[in-house]
Amino acid sequence: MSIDLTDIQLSNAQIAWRAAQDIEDGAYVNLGIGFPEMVARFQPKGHEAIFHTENGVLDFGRAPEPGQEDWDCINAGKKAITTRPGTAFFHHADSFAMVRGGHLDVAILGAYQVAQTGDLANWSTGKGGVPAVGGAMDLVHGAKRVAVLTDHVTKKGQPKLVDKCTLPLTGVGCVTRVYTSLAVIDVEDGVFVLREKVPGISLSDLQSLTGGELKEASKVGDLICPEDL
Amino acid sequence: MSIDLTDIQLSNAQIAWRAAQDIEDGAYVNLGIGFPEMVARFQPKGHEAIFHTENGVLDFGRAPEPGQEDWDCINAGKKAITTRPGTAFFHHADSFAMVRGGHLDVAILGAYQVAQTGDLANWSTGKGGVPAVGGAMDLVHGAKRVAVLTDHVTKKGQPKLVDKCTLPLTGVGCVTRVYTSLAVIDVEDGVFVLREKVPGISLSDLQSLTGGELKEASKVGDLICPEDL
Amino acid sequence: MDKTVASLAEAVADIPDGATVMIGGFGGSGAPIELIHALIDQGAKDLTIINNNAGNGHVGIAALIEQGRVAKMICSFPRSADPRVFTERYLDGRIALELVPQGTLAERIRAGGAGIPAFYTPTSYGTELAEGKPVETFEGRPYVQERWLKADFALLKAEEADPHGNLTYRMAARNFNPLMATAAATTVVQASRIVPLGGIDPEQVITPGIFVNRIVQVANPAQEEELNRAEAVYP
Amino acid sequence: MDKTVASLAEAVADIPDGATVMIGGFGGSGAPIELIHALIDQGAKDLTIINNNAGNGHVGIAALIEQGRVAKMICSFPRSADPRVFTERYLDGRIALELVPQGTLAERIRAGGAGIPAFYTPTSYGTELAEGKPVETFEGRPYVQERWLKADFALLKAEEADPHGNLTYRMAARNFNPLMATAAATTVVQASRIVPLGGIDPEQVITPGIFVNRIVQVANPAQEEELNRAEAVYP
Repeated sequence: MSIDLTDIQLSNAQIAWRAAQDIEDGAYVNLGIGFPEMVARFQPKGHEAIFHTENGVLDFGRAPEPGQEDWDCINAGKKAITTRPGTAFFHHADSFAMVRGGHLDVAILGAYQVAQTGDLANWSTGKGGVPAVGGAMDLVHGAKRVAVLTDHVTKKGQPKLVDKCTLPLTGVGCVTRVYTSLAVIDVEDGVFVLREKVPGISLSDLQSLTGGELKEASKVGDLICPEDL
Repeated sequence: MSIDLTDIQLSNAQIAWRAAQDIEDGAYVNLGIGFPEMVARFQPKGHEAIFHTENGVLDFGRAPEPGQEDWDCINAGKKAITTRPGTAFFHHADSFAMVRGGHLDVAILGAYQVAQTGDLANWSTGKGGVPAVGGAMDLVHGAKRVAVLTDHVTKKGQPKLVDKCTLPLTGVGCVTRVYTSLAVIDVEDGVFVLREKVPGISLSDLQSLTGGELKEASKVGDLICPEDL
Repeated sequence: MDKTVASLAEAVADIPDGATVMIGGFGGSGAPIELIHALIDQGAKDLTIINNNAGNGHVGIAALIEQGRVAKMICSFPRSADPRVFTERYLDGRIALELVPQGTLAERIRAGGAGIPAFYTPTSYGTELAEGKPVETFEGRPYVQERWLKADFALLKAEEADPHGNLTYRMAARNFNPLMATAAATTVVQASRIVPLGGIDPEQVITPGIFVNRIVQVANPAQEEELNRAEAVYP
Repeated sequence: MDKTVASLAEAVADIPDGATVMIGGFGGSGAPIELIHALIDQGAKDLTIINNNAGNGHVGIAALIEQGRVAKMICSFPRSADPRVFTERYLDGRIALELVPQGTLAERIRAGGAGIPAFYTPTSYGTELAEGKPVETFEGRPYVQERWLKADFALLKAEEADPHGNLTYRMAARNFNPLMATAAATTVVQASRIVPLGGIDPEQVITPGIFVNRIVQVANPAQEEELNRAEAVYP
């Protein structure tokens, strides 16, 4: 596990860019707090996704300029957002009716661990402290497609894609695609299926960094992202 | 049962008038389709109830003049109503959240039969035909107080206040007060308690026209209504 | 993204035989008469229709029933000023009826749209409409378990729509329309006015566009009540 | 009928020790800071507070907790920019926490207001937050049974109110406020503007007055986010 990933792994922005390429024009999308929020910046030309935030805003605009914030107009991460033509406000029960009722096309979340069964752990390190779940457990069982953005391994080099999650679960069998710093991997019938990998890593090295079985798709593409991200 | 009630029984308008006297100022009230709708006309001076209709209007105004109807502005009986300062529109789920959630102070309905247990039968004669229930089953289990307006006996002279309903039930143990053409009767602990009766009928005659036990309240008042209704 | 379609015919073109279709409205208020008539013209049959009522006179849902295209009605109140079309077929056994209390009907549709497969309600407890349904006691009071209701299509009437499908309604014409928008796989809306994106204040959107698939403009929609007073018959 | 009361103190005067109190807002957006501070001044203790969060900095809910007045929080996300007040007390065992997924929290409150004692949701199935809850399978998929949530009081923030209690909200400050309005025995609202009856278009009422008991005007309400950026402390 002492492979040096420094020069080959993708940045968070690059992972977000790759995930953005799969979002269809007109899709309704919820982006998790933090790193997944970057996906909004990288929509392919001519594509326009519509973003939902749990606290009751659909089709919102970009962040305001510093100093221009209106703190009644925020997203689920409590960051200031703006309205744009098409924006709608609604209450929390209507917002989660959208989520739970299967009306979102894609939810993109971060992860501590993803299992080859599609189980996700992303809300608790299980170490004590103050537990906080927010809307993650609703999103993973609501959106038509649940994708995860994550480093391929932890800071200590441990696999984040595992055969079975050891951390407290957010949801069971919910993740369908994982965008990592090294690969694009689908969860299918209880195994990880490798769709794309960064060119600088061998298959065997990638497997060694992945808990659980990594099956090759019939064609494994090169995962190439713009370098200036 | 061959008592001639012609000269002593109250008119529908008088029954509605009597029921209206018990509605507190500021009460939220739902009036059933037909005869109960008349209650709105007879609010005591200085009292202003707020009326709810199942199809999504609160605090509506009077019927428009003939020819002035807007058929998008109707009540549950599909009669034209009007807005007034304070009116609110909302959808059917919010409307029945008001009903089922216990937010109405009073619901006033018609009846085929009321049992001494508070059971109500008012939606089906059980004879075949096309059954239709509307919002009655929701109203009887939602409002804080469920009152019934009814003739004391059927057109054939049979009691409508009974020990046990023989017609299909609308709700179980839900009615708390009955305003009849002859009396005001509460349902308490499984018996009918006589609060008021029209002066022209004896207690024994009233009992003979009532199925189920009719217990006298400690003080039985005279049921006297304006004569010009 | 523009959800506008050019014609009523296009809006309902893919509704198949056997489909379950929610139709907005309470009586004539909020009833999408033009979409219903387009569905009559389109020809789909063996439909299950979900509406509060079961048609009035010889237009709208009554006309759809009269054309023999409805296998089953799910409604709370199959009665109206002129309910003959439904009544005759129901008494002949030519159309099925699932009778649902009005608040339960509204809540089942909301549940369908909100991903809630079942819920408990006090409504109908102890009555024949609760027969066969699970009963559970919470805090000492008995409740009936009811299931969600979903549809293949919803046909709705709105006042304003923007190209993303944000909607407003007109007065009590709101009724079941916003609920049904959430509970159908494909939601089709006739709007009296299609306004540009941004033409509806974000605070005043009643149905957010996420629930809407197609919009067609019907600038001066018919009012069922007025059609019936004029003794209209469709087709 | 006029539901207006003259002062914040009067609005919260009868909240007893041990009460369950829903407080609107998501973070600082829609948080009724002035009502919360009035509750601090009023003195009630052993409170159970229902809010999405558990306070930020040293104002609002955080200040209520810091004054030792909260026995239990029911929330989805007890974390914020500065969560120290809650965190320290929680880790010391001085305050209890019922953690509820955000959508389930919203739906439980709606259910409380709508007379639905229990419902099924896919959320939390297979996780530790579902432990001990009934599970039932519908259409081949497992769901967790959740119960309604009600309160003795709700403290809410609105934009406009009329004397009957019809309310509007401001942008995303809507969040939990309209739900909590329905689920409390006594709903107390601070509004930035009290307008005459008829001052709110019937189409634009978000919370109909039937759900509201008391209104108090707070013309220029504090924004929690700005108080915290200024490192404000209450009292």
